[in-house]
Amino acid sequence: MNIIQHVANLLIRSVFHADPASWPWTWLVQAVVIGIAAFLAFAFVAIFAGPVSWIERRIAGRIQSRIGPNRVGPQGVLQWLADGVKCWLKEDLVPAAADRPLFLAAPYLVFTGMFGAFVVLPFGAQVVAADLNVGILYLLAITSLVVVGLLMAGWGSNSKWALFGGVRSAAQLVSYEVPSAFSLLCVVLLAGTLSTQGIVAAQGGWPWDWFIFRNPFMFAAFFLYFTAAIAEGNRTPFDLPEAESEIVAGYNIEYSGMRFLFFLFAEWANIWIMAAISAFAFLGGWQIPGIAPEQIAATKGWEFVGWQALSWTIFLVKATFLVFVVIQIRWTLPRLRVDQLMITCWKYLVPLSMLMVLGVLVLLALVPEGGGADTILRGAMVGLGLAVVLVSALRVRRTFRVDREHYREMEGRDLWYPPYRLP
Amino acid sequence: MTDTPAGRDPTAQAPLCPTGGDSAPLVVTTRIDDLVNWSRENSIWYLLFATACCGIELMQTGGPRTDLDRFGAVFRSSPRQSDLLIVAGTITYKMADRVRLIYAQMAEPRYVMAMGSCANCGGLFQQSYSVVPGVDAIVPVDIYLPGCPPRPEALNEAILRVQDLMKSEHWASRRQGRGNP
Amino acid sequence: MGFEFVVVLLFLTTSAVIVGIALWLGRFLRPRLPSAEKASTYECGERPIGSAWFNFNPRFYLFALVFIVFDAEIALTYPAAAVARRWIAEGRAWLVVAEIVLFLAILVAALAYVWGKGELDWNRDLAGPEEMP
Amino acid sequence: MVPAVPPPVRPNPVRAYFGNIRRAVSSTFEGMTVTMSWLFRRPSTIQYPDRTEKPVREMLPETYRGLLEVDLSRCTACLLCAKTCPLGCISIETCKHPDGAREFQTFDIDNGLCMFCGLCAEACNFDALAHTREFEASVSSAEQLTVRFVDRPGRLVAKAKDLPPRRPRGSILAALIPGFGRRRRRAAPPEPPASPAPAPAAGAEGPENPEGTA
Repeated sequence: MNIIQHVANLLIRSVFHADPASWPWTWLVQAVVIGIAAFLAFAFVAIFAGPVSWIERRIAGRIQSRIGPNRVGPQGVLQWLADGVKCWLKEDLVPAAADRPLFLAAPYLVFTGMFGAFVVLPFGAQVVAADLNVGILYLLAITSLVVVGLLMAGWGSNSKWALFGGVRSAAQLVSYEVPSAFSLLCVVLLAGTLSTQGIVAAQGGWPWDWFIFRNPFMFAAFFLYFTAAIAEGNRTPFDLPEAESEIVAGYNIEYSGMRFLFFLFAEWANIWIMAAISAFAFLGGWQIPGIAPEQIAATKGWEFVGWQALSWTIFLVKATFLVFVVIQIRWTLPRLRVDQLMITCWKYLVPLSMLMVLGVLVLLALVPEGGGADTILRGAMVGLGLAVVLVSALRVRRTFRVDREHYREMEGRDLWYPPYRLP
Repeated sequence: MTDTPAGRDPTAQAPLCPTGGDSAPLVVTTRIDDLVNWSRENSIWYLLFATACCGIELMQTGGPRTDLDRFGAVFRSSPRQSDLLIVAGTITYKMADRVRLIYAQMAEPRYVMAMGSCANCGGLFQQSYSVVPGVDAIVPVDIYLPGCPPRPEALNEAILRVQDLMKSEHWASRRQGRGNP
Repeated sequence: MGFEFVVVLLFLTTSAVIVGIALWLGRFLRPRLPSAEKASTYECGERPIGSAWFNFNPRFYLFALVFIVFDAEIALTYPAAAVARRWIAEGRAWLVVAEIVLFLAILVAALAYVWGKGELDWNRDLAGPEEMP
Repeated sequence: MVPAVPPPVRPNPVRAYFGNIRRAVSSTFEGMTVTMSWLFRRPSTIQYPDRTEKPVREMLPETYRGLLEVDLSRCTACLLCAKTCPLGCISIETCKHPDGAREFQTFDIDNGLCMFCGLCAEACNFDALAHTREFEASVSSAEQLTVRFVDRPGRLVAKAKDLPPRRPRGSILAALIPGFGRRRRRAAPPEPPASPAPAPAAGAEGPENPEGTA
């Protein structure tokens, strides 16, 4: 039974002292509860998307050896609020030449497409707004609504820059839909269900239970999905729809004030969504190590709430870590050219992700789950994951040390500006 | 200090946006003003508009040493989304029409800063047949920043002065705007 | 299951309503000073020449077509993938493997065809080199 | 006939394909580690205006040419600076007194026009006109761009024989324009024990009696 029905029934029993099954106003209470849930989700998006923009600017600052916003509130945490209020109070312009209905409707579609994905995201044990049995298909479908919105914005603006931004984004998003769908197909093969909660339930709390470490093909599929997801979120290095050097601001060039803010809003929230999808499809979602979901469901009272909170935290930590990776990729890699973008998708990601589907399928048929070969594969993949983490940590340390030597050399020099800051 | 130009004293400046004096300063209005001005002054998105060497300093100001992002000031490439037009460089008569159009296409509230001698009064090219002697002839300028070109820190200070300008405004009167050029 | 889709519908409605309310409330707060120049299309300070609704590169169209083929195939593969695990457990592994491999083979053939025709190269000379002046 | 340039070697397409994948992965990995290492370093930003160890003005190089200032007590009104200026941003007017001395009418420097080339300061024989290290000069109206150095009527032109010592650079501008040191007052040192006071509070007490030098 759905958590929303649970809450509604609880309300009806405790507040109205009626039987939910026969009471005539059950549907109304349920609708109100859904509305509250949607509003909570919106609050989550707002509260998340705002600070993420601040975090991104701070991280970008550190990567570029500057600071980033640090004046508004303590360390600048309220920067997003200032930006939001200012954009809200800014004039709203509609070009005279624009296709007015399309132009005005585009932010709605973009925002709705982004927001609809939150319905099926499994935040914690039993906590999902609607556990659709076609969850993954629904995710792929509803996020495509963003493409329609961007295309409408680009076409409706009647500006050459916006038009090219719009069609580029459409071409890019539909192209990268293919490898991301193939990568998620691997997950569906392993989980045997399309429901998002089912996918999480098919994994476990420990890393060797995660799908990413199931076999080498899943390991590769994770990175393929992550790349495609970055491209679908219009993030650098795939942010061609808004490449300033070529098409000024892309599809949103004619938008000002609040309407523009909704595009930004959807962009930030999209990072979160793709990180969350990667987290629940490949990284075990909210699964708590050592505790089976059935054990959580069996607990009562505050213990239940405690486990719930823990599962939420685990999911949020995983997703936030991936958000951080996305941000770091943005400030690391240069933007691709449009032909490189298409070649990357169709000549590299699509064949490779097909190969991964085939590999996962063959391994699924040949290697029985829980057998010796399965254990060896999982162990090897966890080892590989650890090795990647370790090697990257060592590389970071080496880069850091080499540069510190350079800084040390500069330290004694007589410079008119303050000497280089030592790391 | 009778003869000294007292104009630089911020306290001596006339109120930039007369309220019309029709109502007593209500607490609520002040609070709204505080919030609105706070959000505006901490989120100055400036337009990428650089025509000459001042543009190099403008880019430099966004760089690591003088990080404008600390004040929430980032560049936007579309005038629809930017609050501040920094005219950074020489404006020729041919360019003047573009500057005016770009200013016209900015969304209210909008501010203009003339950066460097060329934008202030034509500067080095004042006698030239092709250079506009001062960008204030074509768009209303809020802040003049001398320098040829100004240091990044000087631009930073000018941004702070734009913040002061925003602080002194009233939301209700700013809503009427200052008209189109 | 119907209830789940009601939830989806209400979520989507709520988000649209939130956007609408935010924009509608802003109408009373934001300045509004329209002018003919302000409503003109921004083209980096130039006055726009003609409409932006013109013919653009047909590459976009080709990619859209290729995508539709792929996406339809993938959507059809998902149900097969969802039952793959159960069928393998039931001992009908060959059936589901053959089914998905068939789907993949169609796509590989399509991709190979498109690739071989050079349709995946963005910078393709549509007129052909010898017809260029 | 052997071609002078050998035909380009075409790489094996299959090897090139997998080589591309390998390079994409390795270069992304390399880049990620580099940017990650930057997260552990201190940013090199100088937090103008108020979070610097010392005012930015004092960090500028010796040869930095900031706003012009003139010490009228050393100025003989020889007009060399005005004639040297390529732009004519210095305007000096004097008039004769009945007793033979000369009196300043105007000594204006148009900062908006000035291009900070330093020719006028070089031409000045008495070290009266000099560049300071002030750069905080943004104003909100075009008239304020001109700095008028004649602070009171009846200011006499100095005689080259007996010149008072040059007042410290920047002090004249600071005294002349009360709002000028605004940013300086905000520039407080982050930790108090190092320096006793933020700065000699220019302009905080208003102009400190310019007549004393006449």
